[in-house]
Amino acid sequence: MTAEHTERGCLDKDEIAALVAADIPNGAFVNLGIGQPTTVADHLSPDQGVVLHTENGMLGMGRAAVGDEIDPDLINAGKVPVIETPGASYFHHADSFAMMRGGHLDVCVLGAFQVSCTGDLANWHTGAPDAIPAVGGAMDLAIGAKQVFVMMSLFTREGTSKLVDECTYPLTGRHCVSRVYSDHAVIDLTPEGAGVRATYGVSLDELRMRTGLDLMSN
Amino acid sequence: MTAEHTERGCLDKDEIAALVAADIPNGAFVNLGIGQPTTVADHLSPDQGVVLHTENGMLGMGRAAVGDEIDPDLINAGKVPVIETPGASYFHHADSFAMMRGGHLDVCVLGAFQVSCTGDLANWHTGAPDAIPAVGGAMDLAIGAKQVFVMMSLFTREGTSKLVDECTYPLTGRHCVSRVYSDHAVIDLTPEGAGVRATYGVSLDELRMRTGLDLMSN
Amino acid sequence: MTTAHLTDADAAVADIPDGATVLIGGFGTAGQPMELIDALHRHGAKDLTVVNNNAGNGDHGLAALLNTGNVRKILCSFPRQRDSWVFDGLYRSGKIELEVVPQGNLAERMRAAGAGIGAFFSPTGVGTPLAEGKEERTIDGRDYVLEYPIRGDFALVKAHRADRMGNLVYRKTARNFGPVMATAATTTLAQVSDVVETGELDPESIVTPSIYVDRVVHLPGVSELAREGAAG
Amino acid sequence: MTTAHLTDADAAVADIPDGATVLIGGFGTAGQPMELIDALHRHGAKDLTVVNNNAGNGDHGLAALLNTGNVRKILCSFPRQRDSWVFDGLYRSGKIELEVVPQGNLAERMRAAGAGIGAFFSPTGVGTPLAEGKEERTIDGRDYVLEYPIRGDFALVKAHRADRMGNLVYRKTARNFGPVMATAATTTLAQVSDVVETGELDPESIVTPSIYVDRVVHLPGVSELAREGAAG
Repeated sequence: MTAEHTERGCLDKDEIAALVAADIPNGAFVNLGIGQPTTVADHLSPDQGVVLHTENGMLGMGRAAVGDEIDPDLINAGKVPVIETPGASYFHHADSFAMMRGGHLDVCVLGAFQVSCTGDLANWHTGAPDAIPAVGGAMDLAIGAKQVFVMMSLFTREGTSKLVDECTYPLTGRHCVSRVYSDHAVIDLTPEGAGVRATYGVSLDELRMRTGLDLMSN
Repeated sequence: MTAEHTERGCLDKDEIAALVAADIPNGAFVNLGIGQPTTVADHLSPDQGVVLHTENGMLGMGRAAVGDEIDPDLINAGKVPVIETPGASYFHHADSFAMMRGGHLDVCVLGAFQVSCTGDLANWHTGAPDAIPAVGGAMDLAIGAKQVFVMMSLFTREGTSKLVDECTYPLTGRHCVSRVYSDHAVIDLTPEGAGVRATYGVSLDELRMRTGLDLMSN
Repeated sequence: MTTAHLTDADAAVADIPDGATVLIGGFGTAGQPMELIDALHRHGAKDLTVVNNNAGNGDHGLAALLNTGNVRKILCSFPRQRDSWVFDGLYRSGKIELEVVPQGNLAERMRAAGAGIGAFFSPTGVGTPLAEGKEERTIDGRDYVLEYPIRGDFALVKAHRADRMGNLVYRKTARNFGPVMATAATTTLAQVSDVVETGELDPESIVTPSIYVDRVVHLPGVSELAREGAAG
Repeated sequence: MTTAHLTDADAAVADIPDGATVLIGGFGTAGQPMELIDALHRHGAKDLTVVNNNAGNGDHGLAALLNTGNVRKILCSFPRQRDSWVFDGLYRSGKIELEVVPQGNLAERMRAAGAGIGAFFSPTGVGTPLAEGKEERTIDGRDYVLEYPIRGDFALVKAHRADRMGNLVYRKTARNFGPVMATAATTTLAQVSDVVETGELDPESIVTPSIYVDRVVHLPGVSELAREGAAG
């Protein structure tokens, strides 16, 4: 049964990040993508014992470095200086992506332009013909963990659903997203389609109408 | 022109090892196979600065360990305890064989049952139907260096040539041997055939007769 | 997930089921997790597939596991040794299945399993009996055979030292297959002789990060004894 | 063969010919061999193919090399950045060829080159525009695309410290592509800020063995200055 939270408004970004953080299992190895996913780290409690991976070659990444902590040799995938936590380890790029590709991370958290109900992800390219293609680690991250969570607003500024039957933007990966955390709902994605775990500020029926999607109740 | 040393007898094993050692370039990275090839190390001068690789995960392998030097965690591919030389490094099996397969070693020295004039190698299996197959690193070593040298007696005890037009024993590798160092001759092998660099105790013509091979003069 | 710490080898292997594929580290005795192998033998799981460089020596360890008929199939590079009589007997009487794999392909196939590679073209073994029936391809003028990953349900490895978090370092050539097998198995057990607090291992020198280690089995004294024995 | 030691970046790159493929280490500025890139720019080799994670930032380093038209083609994962105006202009005017490669495939393709692997099946990129025209295959129920090695004629990397023999260690996340590129090039140049005597690096902690290092370019003070600059 979907938990419908209609008594409140939709989630803000901070609340989305907190929800994601709460759903990360204790002791999990996690990669937080550049941008909004990075903010999940602020909501992880030390008790969770979550170990952060950064694809540029480190497990045990800590928070952003400040002042004298800043070391140009110690940065995250967004090229922001970070600190090292006890038990950290360094490895080269081939080993780091082997760790992702091999399915050893428990969770990756990513942003998205579009996600399909069966878990296809589009988050690297708007499809604009004059855009310079640049993928970075997006396609590796998309298939790089046991579970891939997407954080996004459910609708574009124009009100179009970013959860879709078929992505119209160029794909980053096929059938790779396990769950979407959005302002209006948390939605599980499987080859059988999208199942809504919870809504925020809208009912499930409203959500079905606004997205035009055949959403199941999970 | 073949250097024909008919004024002397054929080479003994020690002399073969010394010849191989003398032909290893200064500063070369070298893997010496189990058995007779191992004895090449005794003829390498420190001035040559040769660095020995052992496929069980080490560069900079030293001589056999004696007395208190013996450490069960520090062995060569023949499982003999060895010592570490300054500048040595350790790595795991996948990295070690990547180093060989990638062609980074300068020379591998191996033994053989048979070698063909175009460089095919047979050194892992006699073809006896009841033999238990066991290849170890032989096939990896056969293709694991810029140059592969074989050390062997040129004839079996029955007088049959071990250098052949086509190997009758199961192959270890195709077109992989660059040169054979034997008791009777040193012979370069190329896709065009066998060229004799030097003979010992026999003339080139005698060698052609005894092997029945179309040997070129190099 | 969080690495478990145990001091009882029997408890560590107790959930290895019949039919499991078990990767066992070591090259000769260096890096061989002897105590975990003995525990697996006592545990008695049947119908195992074992991956190891060899096929057991003498009557102990892996040889004992073979001898009691617990192993259905072995993948290794070099089964035939001076003292591999247990394996030899089983093989000749058709009681064990053998897949001989060139040592570098064995390592790379496990590396592929750990790295999520579906298959790879290797130049090793081309034109030999061990490539028979395998897909061949010429790429850039060189011949290759297609090799597939070897995955383990469990890996039993021996490292030198672990921290509380499960990061591992090895010792000299005892490193060998350990770090590769740790990446290739669903559940990895590492026997170590020494455990230190998290933060005491140099982050630049950790060979197997804790993400690959499910259980650390702390057996103090084991490797020290072995060393004294051999040196004495 | 024996690793050469130099202190002159210009001399170190002087034999890089027109048309060479040059692998350049670094992720952002971490591990970027800035002085070797600048030397390559002064050297003036033309028609280069460059492999780097990015396509130059600002007006210096790799961007400067692009700007003077020395680079025919670039392989990278992320060319488009806030300050990649030099590349952007060249690309839009059709003056540079671009192959965008997912970052992990980029690393693995160089690893394959160094490891003698002819090609490998990667799950990354399947079903995306970057897999178009590539061979696909389903193995054990998962889809893969076939990826080929990327080999360099030269690699320019930055390490932290070398010994006289040419063994290298890196520093923190500046390790990134360096160890992989060192294996994938015919000739590898490593710029380091520190050189120690052979035997002073711990054999267990050496990341790039000297076999992969042809020239060590000792530029003391460079990385220290960078660190002070950033921290100040």
